[in-house]
Amino acid sequence: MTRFLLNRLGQAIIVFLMVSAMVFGALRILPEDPIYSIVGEDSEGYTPEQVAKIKADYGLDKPLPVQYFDWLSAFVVGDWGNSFQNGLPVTRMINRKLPFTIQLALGALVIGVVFGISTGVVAALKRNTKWDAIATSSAMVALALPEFWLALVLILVFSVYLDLLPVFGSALIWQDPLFAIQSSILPWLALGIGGAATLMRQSRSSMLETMGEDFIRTARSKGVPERVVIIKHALRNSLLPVVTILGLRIGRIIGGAIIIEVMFAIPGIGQMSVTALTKADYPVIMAVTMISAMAIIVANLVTDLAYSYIDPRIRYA
Amino acid sequence: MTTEVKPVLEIRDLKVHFQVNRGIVFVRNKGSVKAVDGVSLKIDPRETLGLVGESGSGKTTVGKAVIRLVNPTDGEIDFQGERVSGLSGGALREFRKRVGVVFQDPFGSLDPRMSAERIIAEPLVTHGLYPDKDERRKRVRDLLEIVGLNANMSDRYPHEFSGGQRQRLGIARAIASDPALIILDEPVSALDVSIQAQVVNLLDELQKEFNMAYLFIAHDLSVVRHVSDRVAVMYLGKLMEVGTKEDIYENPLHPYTKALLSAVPVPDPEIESGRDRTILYGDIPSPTNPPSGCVFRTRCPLADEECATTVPPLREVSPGKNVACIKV
Amino acid sequence: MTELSTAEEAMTPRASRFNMPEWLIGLLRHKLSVFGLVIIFLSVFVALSASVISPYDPLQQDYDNLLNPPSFGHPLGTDYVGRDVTSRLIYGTQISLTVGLLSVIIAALIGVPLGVLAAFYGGWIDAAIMRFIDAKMAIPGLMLSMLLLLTLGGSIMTVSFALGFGLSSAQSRLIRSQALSVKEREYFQAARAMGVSNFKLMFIHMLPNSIQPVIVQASLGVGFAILGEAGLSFLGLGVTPPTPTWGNMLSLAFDNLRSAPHLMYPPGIAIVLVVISFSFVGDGLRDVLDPRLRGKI
Amino acid sequence: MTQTTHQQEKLDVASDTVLDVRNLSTQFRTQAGVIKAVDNVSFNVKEGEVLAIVGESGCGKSVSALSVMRLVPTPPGEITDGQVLFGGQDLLQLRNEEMREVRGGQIGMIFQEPMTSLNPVMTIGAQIAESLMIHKGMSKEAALDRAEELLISVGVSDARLKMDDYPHQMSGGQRQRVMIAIAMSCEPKLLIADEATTALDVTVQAQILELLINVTQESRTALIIITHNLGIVARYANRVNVMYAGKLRESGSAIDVYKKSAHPYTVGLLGSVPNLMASTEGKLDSIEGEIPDLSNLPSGCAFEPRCTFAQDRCRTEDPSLQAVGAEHIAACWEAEKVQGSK
Repeated sequence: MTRFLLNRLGQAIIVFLMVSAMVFGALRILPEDPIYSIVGEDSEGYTPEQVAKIKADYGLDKPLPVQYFDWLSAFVVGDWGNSFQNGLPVTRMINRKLPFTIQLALGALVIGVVFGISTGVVAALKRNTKWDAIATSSAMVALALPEFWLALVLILVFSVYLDLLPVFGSALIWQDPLFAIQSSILPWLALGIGGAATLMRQSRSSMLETMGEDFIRTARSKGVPERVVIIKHALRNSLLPVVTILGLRIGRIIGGAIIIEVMFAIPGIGQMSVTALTKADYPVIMAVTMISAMAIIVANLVTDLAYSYIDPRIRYA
Repeated sequence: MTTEVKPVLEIRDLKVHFQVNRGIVFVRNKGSVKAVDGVSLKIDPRETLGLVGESGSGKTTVGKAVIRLVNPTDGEIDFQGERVSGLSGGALREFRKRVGVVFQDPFGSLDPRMSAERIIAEPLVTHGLYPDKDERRKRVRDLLEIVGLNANMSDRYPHEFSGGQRQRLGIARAIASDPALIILDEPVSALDVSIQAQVVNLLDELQKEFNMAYLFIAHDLSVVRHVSDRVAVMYLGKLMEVGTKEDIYENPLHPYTKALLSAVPVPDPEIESGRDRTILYGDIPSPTNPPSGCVFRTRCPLADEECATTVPPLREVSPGKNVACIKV
Repeated sequence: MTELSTAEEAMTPRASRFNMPEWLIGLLRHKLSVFGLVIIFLSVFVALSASVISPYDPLQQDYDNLLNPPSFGHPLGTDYVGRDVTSRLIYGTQISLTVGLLSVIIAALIGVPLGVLAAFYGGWIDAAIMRFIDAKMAIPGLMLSMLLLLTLGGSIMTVSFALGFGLSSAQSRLIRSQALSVKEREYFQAARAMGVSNFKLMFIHMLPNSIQPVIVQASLGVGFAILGEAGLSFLGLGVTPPTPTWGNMLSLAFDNLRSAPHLMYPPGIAIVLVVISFSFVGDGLRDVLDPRLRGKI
Repeated sequence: MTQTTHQQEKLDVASDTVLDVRNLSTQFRTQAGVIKAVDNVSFNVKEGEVLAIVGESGCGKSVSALSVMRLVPTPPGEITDGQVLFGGQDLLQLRNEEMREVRGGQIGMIFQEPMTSLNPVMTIGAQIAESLMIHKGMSKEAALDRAEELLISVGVSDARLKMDDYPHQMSGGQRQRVMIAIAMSCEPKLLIADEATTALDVTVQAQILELLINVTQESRTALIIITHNLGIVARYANRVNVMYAGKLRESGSAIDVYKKSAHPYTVGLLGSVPNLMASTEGKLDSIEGEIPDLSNLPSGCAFEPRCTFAQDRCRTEDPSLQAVGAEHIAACWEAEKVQGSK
């Protein structure tokens, strides 16, 4: 088990290094010169010597591998640099903004898991009934909905027409619980429904598949009541592919969060990344990408662990 | 009759060990599976050698190593007097032309996306035989008739054939390039009893007609007795006993051979009621961790301390009859 | 072999060989797929004949008619600079469909060879390809596309490449796992034992037998790409305005949500309709191509 | 109402008859049409008896067993006719809850695939104990204790350790022992072994069969062995049912069926198996042709296209079962000729 963990950790580190090198390289071929975000739009007043000096100050004149190595060695010790735009330490910006994104992502994840798995299992058990039809077709529609259009519809209905929920403004749940929940419901729904639909479809089909397995027939041949067959024998076995999908969802949620944060004016790192990208603010872009990558890598690790918890065949392999 | 006939296939001290590695970053060698561990066999022209054994015996791996679907760890393989172990590229392809293979699973051994014609023509195309399209088509139709199928079925796809017919297709493909040897890996064990007999009969006819040698790998001892001239018994990667089929079936010497034969029930209630059954205890040990000394000793009724330390060599007890046991 | 398996086998129609008409008939029997196909053909028609059927020039501004609600002259209303929404929607179809199809083709061109190579050779080639894909997947799709677009600039081609590059990971993984199982099949071993060359092994035996789920995935991928393009346009990173796309139309609708809520419906509904059509066709294809799932969905 | 008729029927059943299947028909609705997987089949088993049902794939042997247990997947399967009399009641008339009492409680069943027939995420101990808790109302502790005894009784070494193992940690033979422990845990009156040893190696197969016979003989549990292996039938069965294309074709004592075979299919089947005990040369007496497609059976006798004894009549009229000896029946117009030819 320890060895398994070490191995996965080793893989995770390799993936992390590859991601950082890829993004770092990509950023350096951006047509947008970072000098503009350092000196502001108006660079006319600078002589070429001054520009070169500024570039040197930021280490932008060194060869690319050296720059990368400098960045990496600073990054691992927690020095993530200062934003080109406002000179603030990136870590401080992240500290302030990350909690909003986590709150958004977790809420969406919970909605996805709770709605998705429960409706999926019920649809499988009530296969070919109207409940199954309703659940399956709503999942199909939900999968075709762009998050931002769903958000638009939700805003229109709940905020503009019904005036029940606020559109803008947000708070953290431990600071202002009531307002935090009020202002988060719509973003959570907008971001969570896609996941719910995916998980619904996966858990339905995997439940159906499990119910056709030999060991389910064995359980029935033992006289196990159908309810117990489902809960004790089928559910856990059919969770395996669902867990995989769940791990993959994290990436989608983080991606979706970017748009949702922009729309609902949530001051999270998604919104920050859009500004940083348009301004070629390297340190911020690197930090945001690395945080997302780490979140995804950790999610995959957790998925693997969950897998081995659920399935003894992996645990003892 | 053993006066200097050059054997079709001669295997000397063949070893196939699979490394079991764990991990991608921190690679740890978990030891090796000795799937085949020092097997020597020879097959004469027009002869059928039956290779029997249970799961984990390595019998299938021997066949795969000959045709190089797996790479031997050690040992030599000669085909018609030429060294073929270690061949690669064009020379390997030339050797593969002269050896046919028939696999167990009639559902899995034919590419579902290819018509019968393309399946049978593939070895011809691969080896540049019958380059003329019409001649090739004629050859395919001939082959279909030879294996007892209707030549008009050539544009059908595998799923349109029954299990027995699919196995006939597999045989047609194997004999397409006029091989001197066919490796038959459990060719009938996935078939229904009544179809098995048809395929066994077909194989018998083809061997006589085309003068091929067979390496017949199977676990069904009754079928092996029927088709084989000589029989080799494997257990956990090693040969236990080799001899003519009369040697093996009428006068088995190795305790494993005896137990194996007595474990097979015969379809005759009168004989069965009078047969004594030697039931072996325990499971077949894992090939990752085979017993020391004689690999069979953990289940052997004759085993003692000596068996745990001595690896019994395969020794000739009478001409052509070899046994690997220190107790007989 | 138990007889149940024979019974199951008998349940799948003892249909003739796999060729065009048969799977097409199967697909047509699938009502939702037919619906999807109809919508897709319709939108292809709209896209191709955009210049003929659209009532106005999609870029023509009309400052007398700003943010008009639907009317006889402008069936879907006008936007904040008075452009005709109907015409913009029609022209937007071109962009969405082109980007959707192009992305999937690019995804397949990148993803399929990588997956086949990884599965066929295994070992360090497999490990290297898989870690590369892991790394790609560790960057959220939208962020990856944003990065690529900032590097490459926004045109139909670059947007398609950015989206296709993201989608290719799933294609590689899918075809790799399929190809790995083909590698274990006896017909593959038989071909190897015959001396068939590596190239033929990969492209005559491995690829055709692994491609089915990729085709299904691709038809769903068109939908994903259309959604992705809309998302990028929404953020102002897609195909550069003023070229109308469904995404940037939605972006404008968002800006005018309170004053002109009617603007959000046409592009939104168009996206949902086309995306769902592709997913219906994908599901239909899955049912037709994979008899194992027949009757289950 | 129905209860009383069942009571009367019970009188017709000999006192030591455990299971009496009458005119059972099971069909599958498929896209290719209706498949009569089991067509009007009757048979019975007595206490302590070993009945073998033999046949090739598609003959209906497994479906008849699943029908007895009412485990035929529905849809597409459906039991359309017949009675399954067991312990004085018709199992086909029972409510689902009542049927659950019978399954595992009074009839145990073992399946072919030891790899997939056990739940991969439950420990061996828990899977054995489950039956005991359901049918015997045992507490978890008591059930686990009993499970361990059962494991010992089916010859699993280190039973205590194995209790906490998962199925994938065991060999195929051990798994099949666990299946036997589960099936026998509630002292059933009948045990059905559906190709229970087909997937096992020869030497392990022999162990498992001996174990099956020993545990059932000890408690005089009736045993139905479903197999395609004619050797197993010859070694263990008292009586044999031969099935072909959904129907019972011959039934009788093992000696009668093997030595005085009255159905050409039985003759052909026996001729297809090479003899382990004697050197044979040349051709096997195989049955020509293919096993028929159940959705498209020929009219008349289903075996007619492959039969060497076939007459014109066989093409149109399907023979019913008739006596060809004491306690020996066969469905063939030419039964006498067939028996005489041996």
